[in-house]
Amino acid sequence: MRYFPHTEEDIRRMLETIGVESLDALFSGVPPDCRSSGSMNLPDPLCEWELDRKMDEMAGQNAAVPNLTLLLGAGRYHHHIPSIVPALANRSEFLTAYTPYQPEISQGTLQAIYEYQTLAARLMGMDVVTASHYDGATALAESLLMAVRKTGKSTVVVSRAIHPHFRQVIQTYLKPTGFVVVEAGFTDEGTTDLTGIDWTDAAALAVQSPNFFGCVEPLSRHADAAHGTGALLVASFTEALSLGILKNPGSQGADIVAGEGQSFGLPMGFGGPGLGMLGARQDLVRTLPGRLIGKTRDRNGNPGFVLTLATREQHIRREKATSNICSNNGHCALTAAIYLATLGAEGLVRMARTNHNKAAYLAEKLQEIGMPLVFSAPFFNEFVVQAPPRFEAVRRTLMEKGILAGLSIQTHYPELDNPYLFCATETVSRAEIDRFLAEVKP
Amino acid sequence: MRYFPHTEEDIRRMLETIGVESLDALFSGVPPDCRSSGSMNLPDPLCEWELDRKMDEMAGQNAAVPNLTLLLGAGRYHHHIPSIVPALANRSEFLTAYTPYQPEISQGTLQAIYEYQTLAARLMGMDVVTASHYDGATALAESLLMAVRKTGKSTVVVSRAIHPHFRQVIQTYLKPTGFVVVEAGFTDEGTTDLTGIDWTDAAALAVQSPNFFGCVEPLSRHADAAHGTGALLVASFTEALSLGILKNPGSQGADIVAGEGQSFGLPMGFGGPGLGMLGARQDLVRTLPGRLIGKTRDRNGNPGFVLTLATREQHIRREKATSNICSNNGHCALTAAIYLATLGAEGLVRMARTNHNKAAYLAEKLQEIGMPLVFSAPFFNEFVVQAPPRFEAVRRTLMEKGILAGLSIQTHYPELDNPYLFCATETVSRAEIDRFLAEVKP
Amino acid sequence: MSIQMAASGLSMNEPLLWERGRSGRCGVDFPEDDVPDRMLPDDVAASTVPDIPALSEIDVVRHYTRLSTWNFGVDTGMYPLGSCTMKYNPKTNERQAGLGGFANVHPLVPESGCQGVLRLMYELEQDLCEITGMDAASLQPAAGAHGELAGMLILHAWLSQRGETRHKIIIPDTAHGTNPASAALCGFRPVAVASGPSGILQAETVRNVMDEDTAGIMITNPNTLGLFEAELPEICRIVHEKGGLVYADGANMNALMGIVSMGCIGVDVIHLNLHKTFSTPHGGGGPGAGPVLVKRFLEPFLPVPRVIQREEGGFGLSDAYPLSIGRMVGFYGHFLVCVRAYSYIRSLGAEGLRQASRLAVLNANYIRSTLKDVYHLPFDTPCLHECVFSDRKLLPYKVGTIDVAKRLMDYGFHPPTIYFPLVVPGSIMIEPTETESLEELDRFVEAMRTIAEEAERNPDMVHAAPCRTRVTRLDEVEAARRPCLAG
Amino acid sequence: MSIQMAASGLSMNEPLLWERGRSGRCGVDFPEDDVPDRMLPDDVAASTVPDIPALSEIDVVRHYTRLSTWNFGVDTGMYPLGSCTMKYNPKTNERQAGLGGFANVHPLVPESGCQGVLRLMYELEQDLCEITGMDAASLQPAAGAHGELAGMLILHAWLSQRGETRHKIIIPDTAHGTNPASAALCGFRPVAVASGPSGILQAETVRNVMDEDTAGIMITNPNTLGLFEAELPEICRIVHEKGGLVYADGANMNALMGIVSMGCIGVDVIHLNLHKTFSTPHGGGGPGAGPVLVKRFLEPFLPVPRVIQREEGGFGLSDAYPLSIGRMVGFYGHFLVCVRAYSYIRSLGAEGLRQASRLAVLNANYIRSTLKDVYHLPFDTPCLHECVFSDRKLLPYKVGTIDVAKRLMDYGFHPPTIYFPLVVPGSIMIEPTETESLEELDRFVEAMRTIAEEAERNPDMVHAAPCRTRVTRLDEVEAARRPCLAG
Ligand SMILES: Cc1ncc(COP(=O)(O)O)c(C=O)c1O
Ligand SMILES: Cc1ncc(COP(=O)(O)O)c(C=O)c1O
Repeated sequence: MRYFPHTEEDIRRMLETIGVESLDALFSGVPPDCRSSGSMNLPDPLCEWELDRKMDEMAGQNAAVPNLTLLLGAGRYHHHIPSIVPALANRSEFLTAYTPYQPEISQGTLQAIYEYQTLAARLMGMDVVTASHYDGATALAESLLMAVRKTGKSTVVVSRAIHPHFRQVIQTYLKPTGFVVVEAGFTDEGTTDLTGIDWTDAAALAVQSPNFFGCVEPLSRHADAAHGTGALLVASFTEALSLGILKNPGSQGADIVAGEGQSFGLPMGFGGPGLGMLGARQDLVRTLPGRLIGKTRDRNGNPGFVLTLATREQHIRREKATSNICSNNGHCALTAAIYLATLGAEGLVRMARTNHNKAAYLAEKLQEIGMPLVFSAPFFNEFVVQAPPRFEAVRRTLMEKGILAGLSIQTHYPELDNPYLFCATETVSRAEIDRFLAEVKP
Repeated sequence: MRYFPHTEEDIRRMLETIGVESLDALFSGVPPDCRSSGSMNLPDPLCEWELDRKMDEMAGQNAAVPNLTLLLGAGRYHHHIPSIVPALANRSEFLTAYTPYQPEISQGTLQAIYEYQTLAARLMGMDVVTASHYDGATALAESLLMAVRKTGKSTVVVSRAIHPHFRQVIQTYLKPTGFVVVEAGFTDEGTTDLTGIDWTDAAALAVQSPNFFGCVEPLSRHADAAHGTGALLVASFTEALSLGILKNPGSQGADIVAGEGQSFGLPMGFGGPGLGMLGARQDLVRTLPGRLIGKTRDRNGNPGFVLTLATREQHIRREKATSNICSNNGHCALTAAIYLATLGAEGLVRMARTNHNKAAYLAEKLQEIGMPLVFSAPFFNEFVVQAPPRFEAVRRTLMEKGILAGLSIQTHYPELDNPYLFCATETVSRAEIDRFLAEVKP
Repeated sequence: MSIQMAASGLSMNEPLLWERGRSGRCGVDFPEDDVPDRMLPDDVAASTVPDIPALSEIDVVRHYTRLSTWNFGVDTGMYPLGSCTMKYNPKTNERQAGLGGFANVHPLVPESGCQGVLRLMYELEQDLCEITGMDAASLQPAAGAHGELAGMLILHAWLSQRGETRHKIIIPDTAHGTNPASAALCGFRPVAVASGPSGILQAETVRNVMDEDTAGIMITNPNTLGLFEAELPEICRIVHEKGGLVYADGANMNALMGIVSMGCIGVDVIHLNLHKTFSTPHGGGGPGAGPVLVKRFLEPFLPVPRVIQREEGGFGLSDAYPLSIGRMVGFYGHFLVCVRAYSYIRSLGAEGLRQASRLAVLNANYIRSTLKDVYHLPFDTPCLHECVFSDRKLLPYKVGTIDVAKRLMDYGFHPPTIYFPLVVPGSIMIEPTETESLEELDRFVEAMRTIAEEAERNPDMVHAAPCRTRVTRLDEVEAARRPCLAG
Repeated sequence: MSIQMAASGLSMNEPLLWERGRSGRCGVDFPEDDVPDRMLPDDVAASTVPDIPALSEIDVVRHYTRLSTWNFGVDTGMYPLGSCTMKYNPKTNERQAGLGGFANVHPLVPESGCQGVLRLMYELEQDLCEITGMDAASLQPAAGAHGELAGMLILHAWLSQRGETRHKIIIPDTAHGTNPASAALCGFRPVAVASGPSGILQAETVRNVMDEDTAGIMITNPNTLGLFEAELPEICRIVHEKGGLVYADGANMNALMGIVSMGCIGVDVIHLNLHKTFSTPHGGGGPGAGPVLVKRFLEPFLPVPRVIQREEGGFGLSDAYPLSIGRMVGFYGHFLVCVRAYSYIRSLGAEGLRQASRLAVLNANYIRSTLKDVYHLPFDTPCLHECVFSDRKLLPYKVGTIDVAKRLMDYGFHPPTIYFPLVVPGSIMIEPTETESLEELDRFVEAMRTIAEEAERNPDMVHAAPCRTRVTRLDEVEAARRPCLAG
């Protein structure tokens, strides 16, 4: 096996040095009744070219962009990934390193993630952003636990306009410890409706903006409402690119921001890995879950970076830690930083604006052919339309023509009438949109 | 444009420093009558995702492995390229460096090419191998010029069993200076026939082994014949992998070896770039064309490597240089070295043997269905069969089924009867061969 | 001393990203607009441009290329970080994960459009079951700790379904910090138990604390001392008898593939770290993947959606598991990490995986044998995948574990894990993995022996280490005292 | 002095490949044989195994990863190697060249199976014609020197076809060494002519030597002093009048894209260096590509096979050019290099290419302007893509060009081209290219100025340079005296 450097002779010499007879004898600490009897039942090993062929074949069984025209987002977005992004992120010094426990030989990762923390903090309008979390959903769930810890209260108000999967993850995290999740509905405009909410013991209000319907939430108003009751405002997002042109959540009063950064240079990858972006105001730093990188100096006074504030973490505090998280999605954070550096301020704005324009075009044209917008609030690159009954059948046939357009969100929102969530990004051309429209035009 | 770092402000400041008014004013040294009038007529620029799409489309218009089952060689061979080979060769420190003129910051390239020279010399049985040449054909042509220079004679004897393209390149190189090319035919066994050759003023005999028919040449005998007349034996090859199991050319008396190294980890790439491997006996070193890397020491006595024996080269000797070559195919040599290091002795032998076995199987089976071998000499992974008249029609239909099998060599060898050159490498499975056979079985 | 120090070479300087930026630059080009410009209303649109530095493409390339050279990875050299299984990360795995047909698949594509993806997930689950001796798996957990959390949630849900509430969980003192933290997230109070004199947990100890208010035990096997928990079968019986469950932290599975079937010896739930045992790159801090595996009776509690084989053929995703703990992540886990692990398992096969474990154990024991005369070995028994020394013999010279670690850098090695496990003061936890060659081990041993000598003869030199790196020791205290977490 | 030296950092040692090898290792795995084993006869089969070192996969990975870190590339930092146009090599080009549909195409696939390839080649030829103002092109030449050879062969063939034999060719003294060497390969005897006092060739000089035994002139434009050959139109007239042809070495085309049409000013044949002007990576010594382009009347002489557009649509390859100089390479040239150049041209378009040239010239003049007070500038006129200084002002301190070059490394820069062109003693030839930013240029200028000061104040320090690199100056004399060319 090409990954093993041991020659027969090496093994013999090593066993001799150790003073055992055979490889099997190394396992003398394993009682006989714990040993496996037979050998594992796994497919025969493949040499590299057989493996390539097998994987090509399996990969070929999936509908993937660019062969697919994608007018669908809902938590994963198809954005162009500049070729330099993976080329740099995959430099083996970055890719094959562990968490930077030894700063003297990890300054590459450390500076890069410190830069990520900084860029992310600026975009989200936060003081501090962690070195990453698993994904937007788990970041959001953990940020609610943070709010609970910080406020000492035990209820969280969660908008129904948050991505349904995110809400499910919140349930998973909060259920066993008995924290209560109160759901808030949404208005005709498509944003979170706080009327009639019972704020008793509310630690936080969680909203997403742009929300699952694509609508931009009035965060300032939500902040006022939450703060008025002593709750924190936790703002989430699934489409990080929107941070390029929307008012940032921090500037509108969010206390914690927890969202998904996949749009920043990560492939959709059937949903993972993504990037959990988690930031907070300065006074919440010591309740943040996960790793933080800080600036310091070496013995010669040269600047350098280290993992810091470890006393929040599990390896020091064990069950009293702010979270159990250990490995995070650091490489995804590195990737996001490279992506942001590549776009720069101007590129980010232009990219965001292009996304908005494409989506606006699609929305206008759908409206023209009888699929009206369901909500009236401004949207970024996603929106919900009410489709005619026959649309589902057409949509299915489109898959064969290489178009995946819209997602029915009926099951999640039974009160809406045949609602479909659409998305358009910079990668889809007007010609492609028009081709799709021609297919669905009645 | 993302490749230009100049802001408007930068340009202004720089022009000011230089003391000119505008960018156009920088071209004051270009007389007005030399300036282009209009702008160039080129397609509009594409952003990266448009470019990706365009290139995907153009790439998609070609029949490429692994979608194609390839039973064809004739100078380019489909071998598996281990994933580590491009991953390492494309490390940007290797890829974006120039020729290592400044050894103190080029030791990576220098040691790697020194190692290539060493491995190649061992494989070819030569004392010295150059840092690379453009490809096998040009290496062969230049080695004949070497022989002419060394011997002071002006005729070269060239086997007709050498790849026709290689012979054409020899013509191109030798024609203008009036050197005479005498062609030698081939025997029924399929190897070079030296009977009746006029050796007057012969500087060299050039043969290829395995030759264009796939047959292994009796190099020792050819060496005796050449040396007997004072000519040098120049041995060529197009399938470098054969060096893994065949007696090496040096051990059989070759004075110069000049062949193609594409099989060592380079993609077929529609024929280029490849790797010209060019080696010689020690006494011919100073007549070698192209770059050589040698071992030396630094001021602290540490070992290191430098470009050496530059006095043979054009930048020192100008018109008296041993060649005009400057940039060579260094990155291809690096790639070949990585490939060889990956295989190692045992892997190389196994790889070569697997190739031979696949080809032998194909040959046996073709024979069974009425396509006899044309030649009787041993072959490596290529061979010529006589096909029935209807084969060409079948072969065409096979292309649609994703099989490219055999090459008609009739035009190059009108004296043969419907001859087809076949090849099989390690990447083709028995099942694929059988599928092909089933298609062509009468 | 034959060991040579690493050399020092040119190391490029590189400022912070925003010190490089210059307004007017951009590393991406845009096509001409093909749709009309539509402004967002002022009340939602930002009035200023975000403060992101502007660079040209080459600036970005140089910035990150230079930063990368300040790092040390497995590709750079031996990385014997204990408990982290820093084995070679095969390049072929990267090729497979980079295939467009995997990387560019939307997670909400209809089932017909992701059969290859689902098949891979399904087969990987099966493979992992086979390797651990468990019955069912979920690939959702995003890392080891997340797998632990999934496991704890499963314990919790199983108890709830039985109408039980238990408040405690037994966790040995050798456990990784994530274990108590994960348990705490589910409201379990960890009961720390001490391992016995030979470094393993004694059944007796468990018997003494296991009761009806205890949900079960979380036990790492092999444990973080690199030792097999030989009394685990008995421990399982004890825990089961009291109505508890046994959770195994399988992060150290690299010692036992094909050797021990965790399922057969009584484990009910286990998680694996694909980024350790199954060779996926750690990426300087993740993403990893921490699949959770269970015995049949716990299958209903696994996270949803689950990958299922449809009766009519093909694969699907199903939410129809009412007892499920729910969803652990936004979609289905770190699929692209799973592709790499699948690629690894398919490349090795059963015999290859078993051999990986045997050689990993061989390497660890070789280091144990060749260093134990100069470094204190708290538990002098054959180890499995790693061996744990301490700095006790160096303390007379005022040289500690941290100094040894830093000095190793000068010899071109990544340091081992230090000061963990906590049960060994000044621990030096060395996990070479199977992909290190004998020569590399010998060089490492030589470096360690040299450092021990240096500690005696020239402790100041060791205190001053590292001297070859571009920065010297960094002030971590200051960093924590006055945190500067953003520029 | 504000300029900071580069740092020194950890640089891993790495032995020669064969010192790493150990019989029994192998970096590749094989499938089970699915066909019978067939031995080759003893008289052709080697009786021993080739002497190639055996390594496991990780050994190979570490060997080359470490070696790579001893190198300096454009991605590492500024690489102002004159005459080499070391501009940024876009990563997107690598993506395109790596596409299976290009990389894995056999060169003898039937035309129907390579339409994308042929279209790319055809369009690239057209683009290059447009950029140079020529009429027809061949992508076959494998590098710049090979393009020159193709050009010389075309001159030779054209003369032959007219029944002429001419023995001489005019080559200015500023020419790159490849020019006389290429001419010599075709049997032409170079007649060296001196450039005039302002660094360009005077028409008068050509008039004096051009005769009926002279095939023409080989002239580099802009020349290697970075100057436009302003008298070229007149020179062309003179050469043409005497029945000769004008060959332009277009390796420096990066100065003139969209600015000067070489065809319009009288050039008959030109070659381009795709690995310079068109951003393809140099790879530490190639592969490059040196397409040759000609005026219509010389088209019949271009190398075969040629890419043609078929009347019935689609593209093909044709050998039907009886006057052709023949084949230059085994197949059709460095196709995968052509893919990169095509990708570059399509990314920039006409305006982008023109801007590249303008900015390249801007950068060179900026360096010229900011250094000329401290370094001797032999030709103090505005330059094009590069500027040439000399060490004259440093000689009083016994500091020469070589010392400046080596000292630049300590400041983190690749040195410029040195001691070329030959017409300037101790020349320092600086070609920044358009992809260097103002800040980078400023740092470079600062480093150069600092070195000039150091030369005066502390020449020993400059003589001792480089001090940051892992090796110091290497003994090239010894290397040549006792060549050790294989291990
Ligand atoms: C024994 C053990 N368990 C759990 C973990 C946590 O794994 P992760 O970092 O993937 O969350 C680790 C990681 O260091 C570990 O060593
Ligand atoms: C002016 C000039 N002409 C020709 C060449 C030769 O090009 P190549 O190295 O590609 O053969 C060079 C390369 O340095 C050059 O600078």
